[in-house]
Amino acid sequence: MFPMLSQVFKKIFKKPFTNLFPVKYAPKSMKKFKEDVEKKKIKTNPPIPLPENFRGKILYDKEKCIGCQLCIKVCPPKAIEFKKEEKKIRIYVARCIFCSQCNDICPVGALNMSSDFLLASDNKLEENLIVE
Amino acid sequence: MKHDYEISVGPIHPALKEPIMLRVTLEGEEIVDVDVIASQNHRGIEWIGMNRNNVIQSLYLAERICGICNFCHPSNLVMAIEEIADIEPPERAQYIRVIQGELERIHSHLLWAGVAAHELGFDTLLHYVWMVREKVMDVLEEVNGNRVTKAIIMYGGVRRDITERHVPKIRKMISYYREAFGKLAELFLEDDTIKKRTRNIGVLKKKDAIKLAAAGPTARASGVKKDVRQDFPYFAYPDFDIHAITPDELIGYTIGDVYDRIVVRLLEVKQSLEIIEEALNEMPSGEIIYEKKLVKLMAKIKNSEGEAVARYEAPRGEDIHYVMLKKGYEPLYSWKVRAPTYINILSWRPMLLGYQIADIPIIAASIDPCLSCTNRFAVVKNGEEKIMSGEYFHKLSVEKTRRIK
Amino acid sequence: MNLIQQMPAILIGMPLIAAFLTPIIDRVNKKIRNGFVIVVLILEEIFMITLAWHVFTNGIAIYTMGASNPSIVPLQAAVPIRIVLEIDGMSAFMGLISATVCLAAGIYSISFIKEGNGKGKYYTLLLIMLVGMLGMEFTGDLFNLFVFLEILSITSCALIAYRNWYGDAVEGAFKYMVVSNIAALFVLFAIGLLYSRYDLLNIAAISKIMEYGSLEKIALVLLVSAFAMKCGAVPMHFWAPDSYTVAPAPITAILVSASQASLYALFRTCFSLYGNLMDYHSIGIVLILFGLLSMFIGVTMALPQKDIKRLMAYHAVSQTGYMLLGVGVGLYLLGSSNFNTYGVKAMEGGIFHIINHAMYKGLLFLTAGAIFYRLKTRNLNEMGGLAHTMKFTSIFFIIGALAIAGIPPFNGFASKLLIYEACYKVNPILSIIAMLVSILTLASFVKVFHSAFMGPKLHDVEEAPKSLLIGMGILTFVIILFGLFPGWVVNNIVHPAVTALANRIDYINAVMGG
Amino acid sequence: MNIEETKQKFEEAGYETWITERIAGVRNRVVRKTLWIRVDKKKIRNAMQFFKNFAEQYPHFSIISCTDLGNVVELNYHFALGYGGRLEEFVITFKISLQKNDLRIDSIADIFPAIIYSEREIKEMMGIDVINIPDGRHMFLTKDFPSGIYPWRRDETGVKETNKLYERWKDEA
Amino acid sequence: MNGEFLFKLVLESIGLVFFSIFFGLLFKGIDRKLVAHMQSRVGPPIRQPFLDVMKLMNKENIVPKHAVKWMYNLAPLICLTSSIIILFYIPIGSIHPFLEGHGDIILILYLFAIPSLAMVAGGFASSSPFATVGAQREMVTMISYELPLSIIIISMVWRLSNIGGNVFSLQFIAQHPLWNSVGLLGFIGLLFLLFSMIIVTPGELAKVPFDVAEAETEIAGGLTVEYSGRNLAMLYMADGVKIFAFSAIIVALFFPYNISQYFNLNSLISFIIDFLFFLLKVFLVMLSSVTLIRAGMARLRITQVVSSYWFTVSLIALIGLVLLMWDVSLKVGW
Amino acid sequence: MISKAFKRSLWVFHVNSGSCNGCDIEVIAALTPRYDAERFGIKLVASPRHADVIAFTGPVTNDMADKVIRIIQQTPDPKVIVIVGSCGISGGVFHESYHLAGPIDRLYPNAKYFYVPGCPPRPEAIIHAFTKAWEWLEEVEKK
Ligand code: SF4
Ligand code: SF4
Ligand code: SF4
Ligand code: SF4
Ligand code: SF4
Ligand code: SF4
Ligand code: SF4
Ligand code: SF4
Repeated sequence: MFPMLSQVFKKIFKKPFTNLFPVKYAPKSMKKFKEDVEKKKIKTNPPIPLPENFRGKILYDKEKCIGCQLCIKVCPPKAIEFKKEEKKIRIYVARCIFCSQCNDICPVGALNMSSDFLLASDNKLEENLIVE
Repeated sequence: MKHDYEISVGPIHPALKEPIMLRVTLEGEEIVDVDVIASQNHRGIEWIGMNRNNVIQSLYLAERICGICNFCHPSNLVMAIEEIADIEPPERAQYIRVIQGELERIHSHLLWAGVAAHELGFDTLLHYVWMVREKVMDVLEEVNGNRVTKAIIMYGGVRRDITERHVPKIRKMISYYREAFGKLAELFLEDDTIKKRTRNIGVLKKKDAIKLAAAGPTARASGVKKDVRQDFPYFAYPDFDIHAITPDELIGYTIGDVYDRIVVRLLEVKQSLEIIEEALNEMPSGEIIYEKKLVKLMAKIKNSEGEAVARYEAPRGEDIHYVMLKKGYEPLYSWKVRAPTYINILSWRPMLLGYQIADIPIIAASIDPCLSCTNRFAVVKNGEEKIMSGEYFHKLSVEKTRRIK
Repeated sequence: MNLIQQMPAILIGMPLIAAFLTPIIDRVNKKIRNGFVIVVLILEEIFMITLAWHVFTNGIAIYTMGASNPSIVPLQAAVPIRIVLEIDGMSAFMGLISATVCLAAGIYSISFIKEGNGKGKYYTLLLIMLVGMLGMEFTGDLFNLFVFLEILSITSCALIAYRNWYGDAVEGAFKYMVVSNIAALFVLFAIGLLYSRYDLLNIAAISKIMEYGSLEKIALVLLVSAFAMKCGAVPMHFWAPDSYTVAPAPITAILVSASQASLYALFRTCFSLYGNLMDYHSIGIVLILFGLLSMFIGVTMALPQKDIKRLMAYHAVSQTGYMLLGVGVGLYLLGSSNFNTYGVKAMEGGIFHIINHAMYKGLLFLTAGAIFYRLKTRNLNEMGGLAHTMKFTSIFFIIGALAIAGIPPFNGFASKLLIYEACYKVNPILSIIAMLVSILTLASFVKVFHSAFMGPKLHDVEEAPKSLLIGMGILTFVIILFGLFPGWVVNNIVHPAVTALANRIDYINAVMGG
Repeated sequence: MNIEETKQKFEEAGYETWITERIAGVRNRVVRKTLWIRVDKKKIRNAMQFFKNFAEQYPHFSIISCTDLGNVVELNYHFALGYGGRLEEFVITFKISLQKNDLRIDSIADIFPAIIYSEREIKEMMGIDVINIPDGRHMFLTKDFPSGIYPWRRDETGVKETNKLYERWKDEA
Repeated sequence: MNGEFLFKLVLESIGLVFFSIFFGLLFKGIDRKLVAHMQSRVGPPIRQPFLDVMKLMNKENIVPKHAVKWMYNLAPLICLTSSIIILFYIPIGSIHPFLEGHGDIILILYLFAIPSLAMVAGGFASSSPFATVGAQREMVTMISYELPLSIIIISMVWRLSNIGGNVFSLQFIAQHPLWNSVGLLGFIGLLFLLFSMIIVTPGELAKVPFDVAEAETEIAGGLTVEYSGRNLAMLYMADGVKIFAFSAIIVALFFPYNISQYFNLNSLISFIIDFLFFLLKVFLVMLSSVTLIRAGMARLRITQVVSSYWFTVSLIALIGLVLLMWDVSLKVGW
Repeated sequence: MISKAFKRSLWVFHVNSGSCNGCDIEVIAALTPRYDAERFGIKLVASPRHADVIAFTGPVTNDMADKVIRIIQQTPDPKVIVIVGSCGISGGVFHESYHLAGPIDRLYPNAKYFYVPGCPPRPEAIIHAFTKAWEWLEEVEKK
């Protein structure tokens, strides 16, 4: 009849499935919490483990880049800008769709995907979100 | 209080995650007329693909026609272009594509099951199903580097291999779901409240399903044995013994109601598990892509000409792309996408008539509408006004804020 | 001379005289006429309260027409020879209702009834209606009862047809007339029967020597059916919606208490005339059944109505059921050992409900009238959004609706509670049905509330004029007062009425002596 | 009824037909076939009626695709037949060319009701006048869409300018 | 009435208001936490409802353009106060009800209608089509559960009246637990009544599976769609208070036992023990009649709500009544 | 004035203004047992009137532009807007189509925006955005 009822009842006594990232409940003060974390006073719970080839924020090895602009050609959202003077590129993470297509095409392997994914910000052009 | 009135469901309504509008005429609580107004979610994808993008960019664009089955649209595009440019993907790639497609089906059907439970006001089941679903999400992330968008398929093959490292994880997932299946089936199919809300609700007769060209689980739940993987196989599907699943397999008869649609989707999850397992066992070794050098690949495609129709059995039904290439023209010359929902929403009318407001969400959801692929083109004023419109709203809002201050 | 002693005569005489003066003053000045009528009605109310107070504290008041000491009935061989008014607790109680409703309706009419359509006549008739009601309630004489009943019927009829420029008004009046005449014939026939047997017309006198033979049984059936017909209980309810709907709202409000006068006559017949002579057990069951049927049929008929007054009229039928149920249970238990525990309570409930119903149903009809006054329609589908502007009217409506649905803290709750509390002892199902009907009533009024007052602003109307508001306010005041102090009301007003009804012997002795 | 028989039927009826093929599968290699049929625009209703009558199965309508080829607009009516059997299905596409100066075609919504959305779509997107269309309202475009602009066109009536707000997303502080 | 008495009255009322809001929110928090655990989640902290209310109180209070303003603003207030007033009539632990009166059990039944009515009025007043549909549904639900509810109450009262006394007083009912005085049949009958009462609860409190009036997927939250800020906070608190009050009524009707008499304790401690025991009972009732059901079932359609209440649940309650009557007649026969 | 409770009780109204559903499912995923945003007092509500946070996914199509603005206006102050996904922030793959009205923060500039880059972002990243929002609310509170 109601198979869920017994399920639900049993679940009360079971450990929740939740991954407690970053902490169990909201702290009273987020700022203080951050400070405490920095001072290592509080331990935060890690996010769910990332796989090896996770596609996070892009990494750019400026030294390696030869300015061939192939990455710009394939980038679906046109997130990459060519800096003419330097013959280098600039990538806007707020535009990037994390497809890693540019990594594949770059002839010198100057581009890579990191595992950095906590990118939320109130400024879409902040330093952290521009790779050059 | 019994006079007719109209309500619009959407474009922003909790029951329809995507913007679309159902204009429903009611008498009391009973539905007497339905009209679908689809003009809210158009992003001009076909236009972008035909005018602005090169083929590689369009691949990722196709992936974002819909984020839920983000494998079916690029696959279709790839299949069509492979046919035109005569590219033969390696065998291993074909198997990997099958596995990816079936993983996607599992995640999509489970997602749907959760949403359906939510529409029925059964949030516990939503949570339960989505909890179970995390397993396949983990596998997808493991294999593809992102939980949702796969970015895996490429003209002539796939971009990443399924390696030894992945296989045990996938096998573990399969046994996990085999175990969970019994429980899921019990929770969905034996619960009285769910039965009450879905049995004999939103019935689509077999005759209507055929006439209105319903596709996928919607058609199969009405007893139409139709599945592109069986009828018109692609990738490595001819190697597998796939049959179209109809509800009578489990319960002995077919009504064509919402309940039957649940049955079909649950059984398909099971079927997908078997396909994945077989594919893992039989996977040939070798290359995974026809041409490693992307620049060369692009050049080859650019120099091809012709047209092709590709079909794919997406989780929601048959997805079709028609593509035409012109020599030397970098974007696609012609691109037409027929997403499953596009054709399935025709079935809403016969399903909804005569039922109640309370049934709208579950009936609407029962075809698993992924409207982001269907609602496409919409308002374009003439050139100047187009640019205006954005600025115009901008101005409006600035004024409003000023007034508040 | 003691003024209190003369009060019964004044109460009946004053409006009668005023009624004849009104057309004359009407010629002189309309404003003065209005003032005159209102002053008369206010005086009536005051006198009525005084009289009632007197009766409640000192017992039955007797007034013998033309006697030197009206309080003493001259007897001749145990036969009262003059016309006797006998005001016991029940009569006083009913008198209070009539006077209050008429006062509210009178004030309400100042603006509601437009000048120029014979408003003078209107007021005359209204006053005579009051006379009819009070007369029915006060008289101790069967024939007089008949006479006042006729006066009441004829004036009501005329007032129902007052707006004769609407065709259906005449039709409603016609139906009312047919019913009234049939009822009157029945009553007259019954009186004839009794007169031929006992050569008496005085109720107390007949009662004293009554033997319960077949003739009396026929008379009983005739009287019960006639009065039941006139009070609008199922199955003789069909006239009520028609005539209630078409009459001007204040008249409808008065009609409610007029039909209660018939109810009073019914009770008087059962309790005082026949009392425990008859098979009160079965009559009790009959009343209970009538009551249940009225309750249920009334409310189910009301639910689909689109005409606001018609809907309310069906509710009047349904509410009458409660009174019948309460009093029926009392009758059923009369004389049994349970009477004092449950029977009295049931009757208190029933009787209390009479006054409550007169108040809130009167109020509801008046609010319907206020809507009609502004919108010129009674069709619910054409209304909407009135609460935006007609704030007080909607508050009055809400109070009336909550009261009729028996939601605390309004008066309907108090009387219904008494009914539930007593009826379940006879059978739990009675209380369950009664509670269910309450909820259905609520649903029906929520529907009205929604269609008339809620939603976007559809009509650009103003609040109802002051006189309408005052009229409604008077009734609302009573509703709230009774709702807040039900205990006091039951002990001081309702209980005397119940004891008066239940104690047939006292009633007889007051006239016949020792 | 397999693809060859169907092809023959149409050829006998005087239509130009051809088949394209594509191989799928790894161990079990199968040939997937598409039948193309060229139809004169005047004969569209005949062809469809003919098709529906001789097909043993109710044809599954897929979509109408539509390409602006310069002077002509090419319409492809895609159908599928033979569904329900393993490896038995094939695609049938009816090809119709319309001259740019006479963009009119008969509606076949009475023959295949599922086609209605597609007909509404080509009407609004390509500016094709679908004669006797049972419901001529816009499908994906709003009611107030300006007439004379057709997003699928490649000529001057197509969409030329685009909203540049997303191009300038960076300019803003 | 002397001044001191009045002062005490006012003080006690204020105390009770805070008490009811506090426990209403607390139990709401517990309910949410439990449901979360049932759904394999951690869920919000138990204090979450307090945070929610505090936040709502500080939010902008928007009155929609087409709303009937006075009623729109009045409705939440009435809803909250009437919910609180209910608690004035309920015995809490060994504390006598604050207000007590003749026939208060019926009074309480009707008092429960007032918050719903206020919400209906508010829903109508907001002029949103969703709220209107929600209000209509709320009315229909109310009509539906009222039948079984009245059967339950009248049955219990009827059975009690065989004992005698002021049977319509909740305090009296609480002092004479029926379980003690019935035979086996009556016991089964009472179980039936208890069961129907548990099913009536989610309807009364607008919870799944009977939350048709607020179905968010169907009508976007129904009655409350347009409310925000302070008004929403009041509706939110009223919901909590209602959960608490209704569970407390079930406790008073069916489980009025106290445990302090089994220990030999001084009055203060036994008072506290009874109070805690009362909270425990309320918690258990809430767990079984609100939390479990709401987590374990899907929402019904409005027609199914009506039919299940009018037929299934009413039938169960009637069977309970018949069994009780039978029980009495057997006892008399012996 | 923003109370202390505000930041620990964020009610979210979720709007799809033209997305591909990828982000939408991750928003829902953030509420389901694995991530369970409700433990921070974050819950989805069905009406903008109840919301403190509006979560937008997807670029704004022309058709949705007025609705988006209306929803923002319907939401009582104080409010925060979270844009989930690259395409909502900057157009993503859909950038420069004739049918997009522009980034939400340009249509309605006078609100506080938080951005969650990703296509789609992980559910944790969405929760991370809320922690940022709290931080900001704390700052505001101090002033
Ligand atoms: S990852 Fe993709 S979107 Fe991002 S910069 Fe590289 S190509 Fe462009
Ligand atoms: S493809 Fe590589 S080398 Fe070429 S511009 Fe991009 S980053 Fe530089
Ligand atoms: S949110 Fe939904 S209900 Fe509210 S206005 Fe928008 S569409 Fe209507
Ligand atoms: S998930 Fe819940 S909150 Fe979200 S839209 Fe659906 S019903 Fe509304
Ligand atoms: S509607 Fe068609 S053209 Fe537009 S994005 Fe979707 S598939 Fe592409
Ligand atoms: S076909 Fe539907 S489900 Fe599949 S990707 Fe497109 S929108 Fe999504
Ligand atoms: S794609 Fe399907 S599941 Fe997702 S929001 Fe749309 S209808 Fe719901
Ligand atoms: S950001 Fe990416 S995943 Fe999210 S809605 Fe946009 S295209 Fe889809």
